[in-house]
Amino acid sequence: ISAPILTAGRVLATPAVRQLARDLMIDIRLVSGSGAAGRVTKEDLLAHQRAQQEQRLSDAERAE
Amino acid sequence: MVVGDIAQNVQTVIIGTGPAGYVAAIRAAQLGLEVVLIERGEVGGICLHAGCISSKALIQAANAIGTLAQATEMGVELERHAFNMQKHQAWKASIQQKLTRGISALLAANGVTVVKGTALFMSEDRIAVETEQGMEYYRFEAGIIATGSRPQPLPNLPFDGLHILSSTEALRLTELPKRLLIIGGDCIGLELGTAFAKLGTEVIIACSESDILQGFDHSLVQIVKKNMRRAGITLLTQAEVCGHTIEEGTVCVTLQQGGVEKKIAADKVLVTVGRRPNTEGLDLDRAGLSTDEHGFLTTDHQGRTANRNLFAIGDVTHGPLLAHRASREGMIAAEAIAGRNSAKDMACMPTVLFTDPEIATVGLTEAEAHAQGIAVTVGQFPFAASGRALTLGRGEGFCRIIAEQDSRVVLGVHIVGAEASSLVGEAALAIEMGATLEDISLTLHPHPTLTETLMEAAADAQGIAIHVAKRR
Amino acid sequence: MVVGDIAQNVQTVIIGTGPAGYVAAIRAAQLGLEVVLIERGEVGGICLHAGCISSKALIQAANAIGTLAQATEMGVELERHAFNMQKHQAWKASIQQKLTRGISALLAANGVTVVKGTALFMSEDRIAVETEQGMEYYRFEAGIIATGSRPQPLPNLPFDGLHILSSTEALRLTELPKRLLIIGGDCIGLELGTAFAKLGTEVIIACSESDILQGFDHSLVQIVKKNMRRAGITLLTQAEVCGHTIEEGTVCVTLQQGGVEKKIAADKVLVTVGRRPNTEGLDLDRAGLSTDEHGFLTTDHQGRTANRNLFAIGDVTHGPLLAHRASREGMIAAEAIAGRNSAKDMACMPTVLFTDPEIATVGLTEAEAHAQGIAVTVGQFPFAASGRALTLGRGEGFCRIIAEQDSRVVLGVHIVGAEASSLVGEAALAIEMGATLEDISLTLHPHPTLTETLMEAAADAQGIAIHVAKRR
Ligand SMILES: Cc1cc2nc3c(=O)[nH]c(=O)nc-3n(C[C@H](O)[C@H](O)[C@H](O)COP(=O)(O)OP(=O)(O)OC[C@H]3O[C@@H](n4cnc5c(N)ncnc54)[C@H](O)[C@@H]3O)c2cc1C
Ligand SMILES: Cc1cc2nc3c(=O)[nH]c(=O)nc-3n(C[C@H](O)[C@H](O)[C@H](O)COP(=O)(O)OP(=O)(O)OC[C@H]3O[C@@H](n4cnc5c(N)ncnc54)[C@H](O)[C@@H]3O)c2cc1C
Repeated sequence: ISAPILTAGRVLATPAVRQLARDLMIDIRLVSGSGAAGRVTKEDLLAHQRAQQEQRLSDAERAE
Repeated sequence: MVVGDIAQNVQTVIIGTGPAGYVAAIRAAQLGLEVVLIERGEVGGICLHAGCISSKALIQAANAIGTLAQATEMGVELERHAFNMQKHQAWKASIQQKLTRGISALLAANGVTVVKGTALFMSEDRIAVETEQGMEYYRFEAGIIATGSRPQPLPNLPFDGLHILSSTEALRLTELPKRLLIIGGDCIGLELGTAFAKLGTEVIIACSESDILQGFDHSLVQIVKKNMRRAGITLLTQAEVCGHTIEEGTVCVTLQQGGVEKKIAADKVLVTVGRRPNTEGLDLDRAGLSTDEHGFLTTDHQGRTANRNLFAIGDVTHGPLLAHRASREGMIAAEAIAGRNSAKDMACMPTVLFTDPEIATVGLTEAEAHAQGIAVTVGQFPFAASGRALTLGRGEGFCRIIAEQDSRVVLGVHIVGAEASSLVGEAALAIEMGATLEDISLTLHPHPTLTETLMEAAADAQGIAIHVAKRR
Repeated sequence: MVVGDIAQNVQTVIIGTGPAGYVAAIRAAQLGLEVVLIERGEVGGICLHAGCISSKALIQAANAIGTLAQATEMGVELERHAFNMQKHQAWKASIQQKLTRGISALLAANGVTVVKGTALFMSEDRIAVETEQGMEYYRFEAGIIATGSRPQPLPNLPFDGLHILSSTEALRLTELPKRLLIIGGDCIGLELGTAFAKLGTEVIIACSESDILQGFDHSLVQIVKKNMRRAGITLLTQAEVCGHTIEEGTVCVTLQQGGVEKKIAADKVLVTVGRRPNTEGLDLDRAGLSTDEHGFLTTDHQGRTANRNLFAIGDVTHGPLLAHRASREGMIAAEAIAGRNSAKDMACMPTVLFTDPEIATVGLTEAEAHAQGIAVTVGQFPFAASGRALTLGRGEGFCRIIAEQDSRVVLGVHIVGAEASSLVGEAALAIEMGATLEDISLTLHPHPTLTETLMEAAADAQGIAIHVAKRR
């Protein structure tokens, strides 16, 4: 009856951060959390996004 | 809306105005979609007219009578009381009317077109609606199936609306039954059974399982069973219905219990053995859809069915039959149709039972955590140690919290006690936020309130509760 | 404990067993400290014997009578009722006894030594305790002052315990007053006034301010005032006491209201114009301490006074006179003494008023946020639109949420309505966790419960509430 959607090894992040990850098209499972108990924060997502962009830039440079 | 040759073209068609459908309609309209919402019955669905709201009205009337007993203890002296079921129905109707009007007004304010009629599919993107004025046809860009569910009958105890009732009919009684036999030990049967018993009906509950409320933690159920006994309810477990006779307004049901036959006579029998999704008659095959063997539709994380433009939400889909699940799925489907990235990614889904006392549970039970191989820490606090609970005359029950052992992240909260339905909001937020035991125990909870039970339970799980003697 | 020449040496001495002192004692003992706890009255302090618990018992009895009126509407037919104050006192005493025994048992289980007597300071690290058996002396490594507060008298309306009462005496009445004049518009006066009015007393509340409940949001107060009027309470604002006479068991109080004199006769007068810290008679100067002009002690983020080994907690210190503040300061002081880095770093301190309906507020009000120069977004949801509130017969009130405009971080929640005292737990946790509006609105809240009001208010603040018509 009760519906535990919680599973072992879930990513800890607040509902708003989870939504932001989807909006930024980030797979939140790949983001390391800096918050308490390893919680992924909004800042972690933004940092991850920046890192991704830099990675893409340097990949593009290398390709040139 | 553009009127086409045969079918009117419309962006979004939604079938059903229960908490799934009307919420989806409002959300879709908020997001700028043009919405046609179809309903064959009354706006508001089962939830409003024969479910959550109507049952809670009856339960509250019964609780008011329960309060009288507590009031006596508190110094309030009372003379006789009686229950006028007709007056009750009038009161309930006034609430339902208020809420129905409210929803209709919201739908109108958001520009949703409501069509009265029964919908069925013509093709993958077309439906027909049988209205009083004849058939109407709509071609849609996206459709949502939110047709809900109805009571499941027992083959050898079919509903007759007079003696053998579904919950819908039981909630419409205009006279209190003298003797009520309830078949089924799920929450609907227990909620109604407890209410009728408090109102003065002699109630017998028979279920086929080894105990009522399968799936709930045993210790929560124990507290409720104690109050059921106090209310004079007889509970028969592992009892199977073999047959029945109806004579002179009395139903006599034969039950088989551990090889022994038992005959129970009652003026009404309420059968609550589950619900069945309303998916037949929709001609789903023409929309390219098929259901599972029980009639439920399978959907993805946004509510999308096998037909990419068709969504299904609420009681017609797999999952607990709960109004808040229905509404949330409605929002998510509407947002998905509007192109948003919403998803059913809830960490937990609270369940509340309006038994006596209330049960509210969210997240994992200890057993579920063990089954997933998670090592847990458990804390508990009894309502008997809460000053607020005692001054409410409601010292029974407890609040239990379950956290992952190492991280102390809260995994589940299970409350049985007064106002559990209001206390569970904090528990649900804690789980969604990824709160730890410390987050809860360090949060200042006001005194004297029942919210302290969760704080103390969280402290207890850390071995630092103030109002619990050391047990480690 | 080592018995010294004159004074026994002890690690920690705590004076007062209210929610500040006894909690500090248990926490200190949990952390391995040896604790002597001194109490001149009963274990449990004001909170248990003449405050939170006793007032809530009376309020609950009154609410039970309030429920009767709602029950009638719901279909429950009742004959006459009466209130037996003696029976009520017996019931209340049984609760107090249960809780007092509970606390004593917890203190014993934790190995705390309780000494009955009145403490005063001899020096910076020594106290004397006047017990029935004579004087006892203790030299302590750390001490905690938790001596609480007592009712503030009005110079021209001094307490006589018979006609002019403090809250303590009003709560001990064994007969319901026929006519009760309450001087003071703070929460204590309002809570008791509302309860007495519902129980059948004719209540007049006179306050010197322009309105009751100064500091609370005006719109919250309006809801409560409406129900006060319904309960037959007369409210006089900007009324100053000029004098009084007592004749044949009737007090006649002269009030000055806008230049006009008004005489009010009543059989009892309750004066609730604040409380005064119990710091006189402690010979604080010998401990190297002095109080402010009102008698309060100043402390740091851990509760430490100017004397590094002495802490002060609860009502004797600056801050709201609330039991949960007292208890939390008790924990923090105990932890500080045990060498921990605990601190009073709460983001918020909830306040609950057991008025009708209850008010629960936590965090900033709109006005406070503006005063701090914070741009805010506000959302609100009326209980009249909550199905659960309507089935409870409690459709009055609202839930308001205030968030920082850009970040959407929740800054304050203000609830007036049924079970507000239970709903505020979630709000407090939200603020402590730094939750945003989305975090709350995306958390699944069960239907039909009052927790939905917070979810909808959070959605409203984002302009996406389902059950609120668009107002933007
Ligand atoms: C007695 C009782 C008590 C309950 N208590 C609770 C509770 O406390 N908490 C809780 O969360 N849940 C409770 N539930 C469950 C809750 O009512 C359901 O989960 C909820 O109503 C499901 O919403 P829905 O929108 O999916 O379907 P429904 O509410 O069933 O609405 C479906 C709507 O679709 C319409 N419809 C169906 N087929 C068609 C068609 N072909 N054309 C047009 N219209 C159609 C129906 O007329 C109906 O109005 C209770 C249920 C019952 C029976
Ligand atoms: C009518 C009323 C209703 C209230 N309702 C609420 C409410 O709903 N919620 C809330 O949070 N707060 C409420 N309060 C306030 C709450 O009761 C106080 O904030 C709380 O009791 C403070 O706790 P304390 O431990 O600091 O002091 P106290 O509870 O006052 O305890 C101090 C103790 O110290 C003892 N003592 C004093 N001097 C000495 C001495 N020299 N030697 C030995 N012992 C001594 C006293 O006998 C007493 O037992 C209410 C108060 C009143 C009066």
